[in-house]
Amino acid sequence: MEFELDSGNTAWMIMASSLVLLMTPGLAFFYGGMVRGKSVLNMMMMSFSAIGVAGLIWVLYGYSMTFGTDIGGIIGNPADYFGLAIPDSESLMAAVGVPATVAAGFQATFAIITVALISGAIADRAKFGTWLVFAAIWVTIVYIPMAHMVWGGGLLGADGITSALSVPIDFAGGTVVHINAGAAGLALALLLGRRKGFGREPIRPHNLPFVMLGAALLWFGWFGFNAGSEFAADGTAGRAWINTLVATGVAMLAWLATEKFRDGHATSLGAASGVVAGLVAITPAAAAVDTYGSIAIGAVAGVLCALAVGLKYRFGYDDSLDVVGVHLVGGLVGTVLIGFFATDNAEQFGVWYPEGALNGLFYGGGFTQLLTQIIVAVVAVVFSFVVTYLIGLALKVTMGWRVSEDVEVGGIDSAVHGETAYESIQQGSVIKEIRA
Amino acid sequence: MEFELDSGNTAWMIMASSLVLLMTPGLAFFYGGMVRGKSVLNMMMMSFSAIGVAGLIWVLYGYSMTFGTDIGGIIGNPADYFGLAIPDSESLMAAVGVPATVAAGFQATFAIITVALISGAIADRAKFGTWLVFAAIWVTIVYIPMAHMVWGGGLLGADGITSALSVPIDFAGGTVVHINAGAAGLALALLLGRRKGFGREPIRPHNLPFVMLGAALLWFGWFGFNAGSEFAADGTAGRAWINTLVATGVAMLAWLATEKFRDGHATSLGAASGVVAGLVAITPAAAAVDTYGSIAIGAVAGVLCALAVGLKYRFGYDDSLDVVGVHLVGGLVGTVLIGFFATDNAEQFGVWYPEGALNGLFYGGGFTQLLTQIIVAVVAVVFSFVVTYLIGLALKVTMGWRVSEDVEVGGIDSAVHGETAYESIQQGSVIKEIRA
Amino acid sequence: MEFELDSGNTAWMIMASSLVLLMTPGLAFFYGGMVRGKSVLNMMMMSFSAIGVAGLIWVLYGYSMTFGTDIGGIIGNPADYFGLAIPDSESLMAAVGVPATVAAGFQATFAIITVALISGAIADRAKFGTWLVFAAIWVTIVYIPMAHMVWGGGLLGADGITSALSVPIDFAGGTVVHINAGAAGLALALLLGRRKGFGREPIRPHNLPFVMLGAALLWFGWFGFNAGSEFAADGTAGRAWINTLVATGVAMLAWLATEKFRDGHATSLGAASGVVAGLVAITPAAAAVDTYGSIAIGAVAGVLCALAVGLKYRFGYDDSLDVVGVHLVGGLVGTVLIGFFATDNAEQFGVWYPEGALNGLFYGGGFTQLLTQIIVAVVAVVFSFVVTYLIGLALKVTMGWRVSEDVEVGGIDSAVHGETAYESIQQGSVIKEIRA
Amino acid sequence: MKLVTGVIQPHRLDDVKSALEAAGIRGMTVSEASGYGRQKGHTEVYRGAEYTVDLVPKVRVEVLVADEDAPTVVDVVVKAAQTGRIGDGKVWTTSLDDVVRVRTGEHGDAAL
Amino acid sequence: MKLVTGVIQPHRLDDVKSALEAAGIRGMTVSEASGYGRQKGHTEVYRGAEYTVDLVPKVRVEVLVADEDAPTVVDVVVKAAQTGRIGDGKVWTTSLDDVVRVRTGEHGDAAL
Amino acid sequence: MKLVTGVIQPHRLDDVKSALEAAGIRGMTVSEASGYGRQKGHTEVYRGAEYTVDLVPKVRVEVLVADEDAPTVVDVVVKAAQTGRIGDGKVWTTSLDDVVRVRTGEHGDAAL
Ligand SMILES: Nc1ncnc2c1ncn2[C@@H]1O[C@H](COP(=O)(O)OP(=O)(O)O)[C@@H](O)[C@H]1O
Ligand SMILES: Nc1ncnc2c1ncn2[C@@H]1O[C@H](COP(=O)(O)OP(=O)(O)O)[C@@H](O)[C@H]1O
Ligand SMILES: Nc1ncnc2c1ncn2[C@@H]1O[C@H](COP(=O)(O)OP(=O)(O)O)[C@@H](O)[C@H]1O
Repeated sequence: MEFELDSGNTAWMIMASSLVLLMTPGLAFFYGGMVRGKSVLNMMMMSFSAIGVAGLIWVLYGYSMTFGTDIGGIIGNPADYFGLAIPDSESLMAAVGVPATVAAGFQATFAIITVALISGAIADRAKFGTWLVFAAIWVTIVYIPMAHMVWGGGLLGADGITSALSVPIDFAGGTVVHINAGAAGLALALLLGRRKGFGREPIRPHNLPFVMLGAALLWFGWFGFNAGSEFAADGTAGRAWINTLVATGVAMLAWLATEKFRDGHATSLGAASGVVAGLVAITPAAAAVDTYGSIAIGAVAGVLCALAVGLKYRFGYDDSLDVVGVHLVGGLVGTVLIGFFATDNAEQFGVWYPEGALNGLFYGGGFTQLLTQIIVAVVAVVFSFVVTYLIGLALKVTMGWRVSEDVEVGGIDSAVHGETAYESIQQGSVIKEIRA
Repeated sequence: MEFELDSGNTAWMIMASSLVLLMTPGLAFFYGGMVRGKSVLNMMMMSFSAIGVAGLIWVLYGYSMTFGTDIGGIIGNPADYFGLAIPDSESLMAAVGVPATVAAGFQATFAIITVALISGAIADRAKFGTWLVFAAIWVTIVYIPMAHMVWGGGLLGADGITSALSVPIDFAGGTVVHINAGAAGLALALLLGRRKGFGREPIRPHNLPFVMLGAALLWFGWFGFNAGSEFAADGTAGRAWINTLVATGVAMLAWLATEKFRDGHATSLGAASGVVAGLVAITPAAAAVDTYGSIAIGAVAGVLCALAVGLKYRFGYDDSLDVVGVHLVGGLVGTVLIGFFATDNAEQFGVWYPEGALNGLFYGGGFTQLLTQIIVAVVAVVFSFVVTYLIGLALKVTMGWRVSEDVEVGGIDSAVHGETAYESIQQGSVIKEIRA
Repeated sequence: MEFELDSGNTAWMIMASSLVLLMTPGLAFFYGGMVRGKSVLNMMMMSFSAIGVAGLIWVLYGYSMTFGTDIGGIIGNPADYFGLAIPDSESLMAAVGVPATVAAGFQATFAIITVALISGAIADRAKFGTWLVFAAIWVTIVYIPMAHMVWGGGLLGADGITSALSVPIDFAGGTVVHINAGAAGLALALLLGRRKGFGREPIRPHNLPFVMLGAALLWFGWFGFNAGSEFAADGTAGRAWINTLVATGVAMLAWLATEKFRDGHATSLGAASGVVAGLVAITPAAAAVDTYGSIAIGAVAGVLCALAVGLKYRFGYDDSLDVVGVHLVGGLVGTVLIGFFATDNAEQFGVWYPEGALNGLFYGGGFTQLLTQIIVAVVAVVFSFVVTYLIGLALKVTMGWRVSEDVEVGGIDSAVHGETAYESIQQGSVIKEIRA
Repeated sequence: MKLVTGVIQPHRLDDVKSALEAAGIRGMTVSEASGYGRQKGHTEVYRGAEYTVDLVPKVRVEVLVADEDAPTVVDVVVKAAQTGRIGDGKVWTTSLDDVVRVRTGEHGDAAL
Repeated sequence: MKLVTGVIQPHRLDDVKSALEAAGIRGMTVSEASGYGRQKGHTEVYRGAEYTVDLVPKVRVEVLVADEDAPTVVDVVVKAAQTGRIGDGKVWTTSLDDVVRVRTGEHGDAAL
Repeated sequence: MKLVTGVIQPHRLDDVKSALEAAGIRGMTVSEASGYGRQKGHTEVYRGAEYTVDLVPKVRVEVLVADEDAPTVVDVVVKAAQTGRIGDGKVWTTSLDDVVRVRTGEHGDAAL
């Protein structure tokens, strides 16, 4: 088929790609503000480095291994488009007139942010070198297969394991990104163990405005993430945009209400957390539900995630920045609630409706879609958790994951990165050596 | 009429919507940096919560009440598009091929930022609960009617009270957003009264780089605000973009010059303030004036606003972050100066010229347009001030507006939100309770 | 020729312009975080003020002097489009359906950021007034001629001094922006001399997260800078986007590896610096190389710039924030490496290939393109350095460049701008005077 | 010479400064401190984990004075810092062996 | 009255606080400090320039006590702050002429 | 033992540190302070409201020494901190009842 460029859709997808890329530095601030001042740089470095590592892998074999010719429903053929040699006619978004380079760039940003999300589970204590190696392996054998299975025509797609039931709906990455990162975070949190003083000493955020800044950049970038997943500039992208606004706002209010009711204070950390919880939950459903559905998903996600972040204390795993409580739980909420709220009323609400999918339970579609969603979610959780645990274990016995307790107490920034985030009276007196 | 999608215009409007949404967190930093460290979180929360409250109202009845069938020239019919059920053929931007969902999203962001702007007038001392209720009521009975009157075919539109004279020009919201928020801020500042130490103790910005960051994000987002108000990606949007660059830069330099001349120092707070003053003033005129007009508007706004921020001391109202001095004054400057600089020279400058409007006084159009602009501005000030004052008064006698003086002195963040913005030696010793 | 609007390309160019404008505040944070807390505001003011000064000049005569009818291959005719009176048919981007106002706006942002970049070389010690005057003169007699020579059909363009060899390739501004700013920075660093304690006392960054924030905003904006330089939303823009992602990520990793190997620590300042080095180097080559070429350029830039930042200590010039080490060196790396990696394989990689240019040495094009690139680079360095030095010298003997040593030690923020960046116990006791 | 040290409420600093000036004391050294005592701290909650912050912000004021002025200075500081509410702080006096003015090297009362 | 001053490792502050409470001491003043001594600092590198940071974070704890309690308090602080590793810090005692409670103006032991 | 306390210009800290080392003093405690005295502060303006900031940044240096070393140390600090300009600060000496090294529990001069 001849490729015909649509400059409007292409303009939107280039911007959407830029927006999604901005999410990773945004995450660096969301996470970095939440840790103590002595480890903020390390936290941010885990996100920034993910752009380099995952980005490089993506352009070499990642894209091809995700969207190349299917191999056993698990991965695509790495050779097909190695080095991003893709004729526009074979562009993933050729149907809407978006060139191959743009399509490949958009997809790259998803791989990047997903890896970065995991780092929140291992704050303050992970060896930077081990993290870099983990990131490379994880993208290759967890993210890419998952993305292929869901979006590349694999086992979790239209003709996958649920084909007898219905077509699973994951508009922008509830399974591929959030359930995936959340389950991986849980695996690493268990493997690395708790920080000194976890659950006893206060480990408070060192800079809450940075957390707010991170949440703001994430929200802004997420419009590209969700509305961009339509691959075109149309009414459906607009619906995804609207839902990304409303579900998120409602989740923020819901989280604040939960806090006010339970703790007596509506906190800014709660607002920022609610924002992210809402964004996570609406992701898979972004264009599959109407205004009411998005309000409901936001409300449920806000309340459940606000409660879920406490689980780590109850079960004693140190998921430091709540990757599980926010991304795993939020991703499950969104993925499953699609089974209740999916609707095909495109005429009135501009929603998107994948060929062969069914309406949700509350929209007259019965239980089939719900069941489909649950199956996909469960498979995703299991796959991600198991494989990640094995990768983490292998690295634990080889490179090792934890820095020494002294380093953890003294601050990972100065020990590992040879820097401190902020100027202070404790400063070098004279330059000892200049390496030039 | 059949709806025909224009992917280019739609791409631009989706992006413009995202840009305008980013302005509200930007405002959170612009305002948050200006208050003391003990109340920065509360300041930011007022902006963030506005996204949730105004966003929810907008998608339910707000859009419909603004752009639905006119009722008495004051509001639209809430039932028409309740829940954003809008066929694309009835999209506000159908004429330029932009779907209903995108149009509704773009407009939502305007309602949000307008409410958030008001919070600057009541920094450091307002009950958070009262603010949330105020935001909901204000959007409903002040913002929506104003927006309908100006943009929804109401009393301040083409066929409104000035129809005998000329068509009022408010390209992107000088009246609806800035005069509106400014007059409302004045009403609340008077109702809430002064902070302890106002005009005597120094109440300095706690973090000026945050103020600069806020100004930068506002400027960036404002390109979506002004150029997006064209609803299309064309030369007029480009003109609005250029004017938003130039008028703003000139206003910054003008504010700095005023400070240098008067105080002996050109400050960064002045630069950031000048940026916002310029953005406010050029908003209504963005595509209605040529290069010279925008330079003039920027210069006048920079000087006048730099002088106006002092009025609160002279008259003794504690408009803490100068919503009046910057938004009311800046909004009036822009709205009125259109009467001098409006031009129809589209051929050379790509300006926009509403059917039936006239050139400004300096462009051979006589006094008619000027008079028209003044009338609209005055009506907007009065309407907004009066209704806001009544809402504020009702809340004062019911929920109450002020936190206790102890809370004000000790810091509203810790007392109201149970948080402090930055880590310090004053930290909890051990976790008292975990609510999980 | 009749102008025919392409809303898609226009949508992208309006966004790209906004993105590039955001780079200057981004730079304010990248630079501002790197200086000490007592001079961060001055550092940021140099960037912000550049928007006002360069922006104003641009809309008056700058655009016309760059893209107006050629005069001696050095400049364009200032009268042609004075005040941005440009019919769309004569739009710089008319061929791709982008209106004149949008084209002029996009180009304005380049002039602005280029001036701002220079300020990094004179941190902590320059008179603000002298800086403003310098900015105005420099844009006029250095930036504009350089831009005209390279992009306006001048001496460094297709029919310029290298016409006998090949067509020079500078896709997005390696010579016009980075070599130009880098050489200018060197000139000023030499003219202003060293800061007190340079090379002896530690002058550490006061806020590294701000440096990371700056790097993030620069990267985000740079997508508009590079992909926008295609002037259209197509596959070539996508290629520029991909290369801007990959080369940058690789440069970051390369800088970190260099540090780890040499200093034993991979620092966050190194990550941020590597990001900028990669962005600089890929700029001229953005759409002229394939995936492998961009990886190579990123790697070389990361390593060389990491080593180059030490030169100032060896040669004793105080290029405070390494404008030379990052922008001059990075710009040269990119410009010269094009001579090795330029390729015309548009079919597979969507690269752009200027009429008459040749493939690079490694792509079978021989040495001609390499030679062409080197000649252009050398001419650019010499022109920029010499003229800038003369401007700087003239200002030194007239207005003077340096603040007093007391001011430098005590902090330029409080002395020059009458502000301090952060609230502290050292605060005014009572308001002395209110100027209203 | 004596050193009079006061740990007081931050918002009283200005009044203390003015009071000292009024009493003819031309110098002092100020630093930030945190206090722990009868005065209650506040509570903070981060994602459901609640802490009591029992350290409250204080300011330390140090004044070098001639022996004979010590009682007056103590008095002045106490009066100026007093709000009558829990948390007002403490003021104490220490005897010094010697004081030197760095600039001139002067010793004793001349250094004040 | 005596003033017992301790310069200790920041992460021991909580234990010292609890220990003092256990010993019936209801107040103290805390402030941030940096120490220089046997304990090694760390190294920082910024764009190739390496610095040794030889000041290490410490916390100053000041406790006003009645003469007879001084030795016990010193003991309590030392024990609670001790990790046995270089950098644990110092504790010293000074005699005071007088202590006043700002809130009430009470002098001497009554002020504690 | 004595405690020598100096309040000096921040940018003299390094020289004082080196001078003490040269004089064989292996330890000190440093903290941030603000000074008020003859030295003028600066002016700040925020949106037209002008304040005089009369507190200027200083650094406090505390050195524990054996009685006999006190005078020398005072001398060393004064010399190293001196610029001869207003604002150089003060140095004073206090007698201590006792000093303890937390790590070992050693008392007296052994603790230094
Ligand atoms: N024993 C003590 N030693 C040192 N400082 C003390 C002591 N007791 C109180 N303080 C200081 O005095 C401040 C006020 O003491 P507090 O008991 O809260 O109220 P009050 O002094 O009015 O009874 C405390 O915050 C602390 O800084
Ligand atoms: N002579 C001194 N004067 C003042 N403070 C000192 C002195 N020596 C040590 N200190 C303080 O005690 C802290 C610990 O001292 P150090 O020599 O590092 O270990 P230790 O006391 O265990 O031998 C130092 O960081 C410093 O704050
Ligand atoms: N009476 C005092 N008590 C305590 N500190 C003082 C006193 N006088 C001066 N200082 C400290 O000494 C510093 C320098 O004093 P100043 O009068 O400014 O200059 P100089 O000491 O050179 O005459 C002040 O900033 C303050 O920190």
